[in-house]
Order: sequence, then structure tokens, then C-alpha cells
Amino acid sequence: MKILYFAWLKEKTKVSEETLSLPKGVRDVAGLVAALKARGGGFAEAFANEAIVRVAVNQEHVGFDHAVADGDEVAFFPPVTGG
Amino acid sequence: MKILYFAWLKEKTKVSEETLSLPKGVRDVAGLVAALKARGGGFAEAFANEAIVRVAVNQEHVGFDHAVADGDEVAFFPPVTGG
Amino acid sequence: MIFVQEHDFDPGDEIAKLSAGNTHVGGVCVFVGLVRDFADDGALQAMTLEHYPGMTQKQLEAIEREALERWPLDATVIIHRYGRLQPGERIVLVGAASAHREAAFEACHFLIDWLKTKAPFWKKEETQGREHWVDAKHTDDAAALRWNKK
Amino acid sequence: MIFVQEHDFDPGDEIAKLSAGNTHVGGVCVFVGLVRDFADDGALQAMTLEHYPGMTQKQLEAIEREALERWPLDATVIIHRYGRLQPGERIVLVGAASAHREAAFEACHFLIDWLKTKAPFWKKEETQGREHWVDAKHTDDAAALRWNKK
Repeated sequence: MKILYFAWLKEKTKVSEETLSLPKGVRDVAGLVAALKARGGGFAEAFANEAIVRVAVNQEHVGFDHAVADGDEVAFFPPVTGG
Repeated sequence: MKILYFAWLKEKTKVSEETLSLPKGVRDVAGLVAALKARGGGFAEAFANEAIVRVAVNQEHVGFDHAVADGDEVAFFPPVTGG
Repeated sequence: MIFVQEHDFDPGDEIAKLSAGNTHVGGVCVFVGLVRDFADDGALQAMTLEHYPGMTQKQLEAIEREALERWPLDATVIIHRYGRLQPGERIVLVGAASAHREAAFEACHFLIDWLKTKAPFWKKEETQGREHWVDAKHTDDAAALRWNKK
Repeated sequence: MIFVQEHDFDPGDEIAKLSAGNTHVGGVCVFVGLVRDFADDGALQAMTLEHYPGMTQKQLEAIEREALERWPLDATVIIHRYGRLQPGERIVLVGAASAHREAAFEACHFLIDWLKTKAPFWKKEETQGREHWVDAKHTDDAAALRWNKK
């Protein structure tokens, strides 16, 4: 699966894009976030307050309870501020 | 006083502008309309349905109960349709 | 700024002028009204806009002043044409610039709604070779009413 | 029409295109968002707009499609820039053209409100020599909520 990070999530993780295999036992966004957080460092920091993190799976806004599968494109970002 | 007519009121009265002395006993727009109507012909026709006639005294929208005096500029027109 | 004129105007220029030299402006909202090719009774060949010159300027200034009092605006503009116009031609432009998007939107909406019921303009349509004066719309009255202060 | 681009755009051209060749259009409403010279914590030197390329186009198309379904529109446009922008520069333009004034106004308002909460753009402000990401505004969420179907 492809994981993307934007805005301050990119700055904290120091990663804009990475490809990884679906971690074992992970079925939804919440599970994926827990797995990423477990890496510690910038990842733990980026997801410290999950309430201010938004997620898109395959370029659609979804909730943390949305399913994820290998092959998905998952993006993490703050609430949008364009316009 | 100066009287102005616009749109179909001008077409019915065949007058766009006229100057006249305040008719005797006329104190308000309603009285002025009655005096103009009494001329008959196009004037009677123009004011046949007073509900669809609007009036401005000295270039301000007013009601038929508004006072008129010599020296006033009184304009009669249909509800506005610009924009 | 108020302009009552027979000639056309340039919407791009007007948008630019609403924020020219003022980097406090965060949003500009503009509405342009055009002559449509249809009327209630069929295809429209042209329309003629008559107005009450002395009063028009005064009324539009009052409408603009009201908008400036109600919203935190940096600039406003109203341009209204008169004379004979054909389908596709511009009739009117209203615009408002503000630091805040909502203020720009609401003020622009207010300007056109109030103009439609307060500015002394009358439209005569030419359809099927006949001319007739356009009746005022109840929907315009209703639209203007929403801006009455509670 | 959707345009996500680094370069500037011409609001006058966009207004013209919204009714070009279509004399059924009676009203065009356009909103232009500009970079202001101030931020919550002081004077703003510049801002940088980051976005999520693949998703941006898709989301803006969905927002435009929703507007076209809700109102009787003849044309719509959304242009959003990204990259580094200075005070006074244009960021975004949304516009709608319709036979009816209310439809043009509401659709235009809807486009910018939904864009503000759904399009994946993020602003980083440069103030007092420091950079920081802009927080989302509750007022933007509230503005977007009003368009939710009852």
C-alpha cells in the first residue's frame, strides 16, 4: 500500500510518501495509525493527537473506521485550509 | 411643482414631464393623483389601477399618503424592474 | 462607486479595481446580470432600459451606503446600463471586496437584491415584434425582504 | 471546468467564458480569494499552498458536479492555485452562470464553502520570519454545513 503525508504530518514524519505491505492484523485506518505510531519518533509525534488528523483512502475522505487493504492509497493530513 | 412619468405611465399620459401649480385642496400624493385622474383620457387610464403605481417625492420612494407641496418633484412609475 | 451609463463595462477591470492597492482584501464577490434571449412570452429580440436619471444615482448611492454600514467592506461598485440592449449584453454589475469572504458574498447579494426593488429602472422587452413593459417579480420583492433588519 | 495550477488566472476572461456563446445566461456570480497581508499573529510576508495532486482534481470535480446537480446552471468554474503566493495575489476563483440570479449566487457560494472544507489544500503562512501551518476555521465548517441536505 502507498502512504502519503501532507502539511505538518509530512514535516513531523519527514516522509512525503512511502510504500509498505499491510502490517499484520491491520484492517482499518485506526489499526494502520496504531502501527505507524508504534514506529515512535516523528511518527508518534505526528499521530499524537488523532483528533486533528484527517485521512483519505483512495483519494476519498473517510473516517478512522474505514477498511484498508494492500494496494490502497492512504493519505494523512490536517483539516484542509485552501480557498 | 414638477411631475414626471416613466415607463407605461409616460406612454399612457403621453407626457414625460410637466410643470404645474399645486391644485387647490391637494395636500398629499393621493390628492394629486385624484386631480390628475380627473383630467380623463390617458391620465385616467394611467391611474386606473393605483395599486400598481409607485411614487417618488423629491426622488425618494414614498406612499400615497405622503405630503406634496409646490416646488416638489413628484414622479409616477410602475414597480421597478432593473438589475 | 456608482456608474449609470449607456456604454458597456469591463468586469475584469472592476474586479481588479475592487482590491487595487489594498492587500487587506481577502475576497471579492461580483455579480454580472446579462440580457437573456427569452422572455415569458417567447424569444427576446432586445430590451430597452429606461431610468429616472436624478433619482437613480441617489438611490444607488443610498444602497451602496447601506451595504458599507452593514458589512466590513473595503470597496463596493454598482454599474447599471440604460438604453437598448441585445441578448448576451451586460446590464448590471455589483461587487464587494472585504477581508472576509462572507461579508463580500452577503454584501454583493444585498446590492443586487435591493437594486432590483429600489433603483428606478424599467425594462421594455421586444418579443415577437411587439414591445411590452416587464412586470415586477414577486420573487424579487421576497429576495429584497430578507435583508430587512429584524 | 476545474483548473489546479501554479500560475495566475484572469478573472475577466473567466467571467466572459462562463456565458460565452450562451444567451440563456442571465447572471454570472464569481468569487475571487486573495492573499491578505495579515495573519492571526501579525503581518504576513507570503504563504505557500500545498495540495494532494491526485485527490484535488477529483474532489473539485465532485464539488462541481454536486453544484450542477443542485442548481439549474449553464456553466461553472473552479480555479485553485498552489505554490508560494504573496499578499494581493489571487488564490482561488469560483464562478457559476445561470438563467436565474439566485441559482448563480447560491451555487457560487456553495462552491467556495465546500471547497474550503473538502478540497485537499493546506496553507503555510510566513509571519515575522517564522513559518506555520494555518489551522482550519470552525467558521468554515459552519459555512459548509449549511449546504448539507436536510
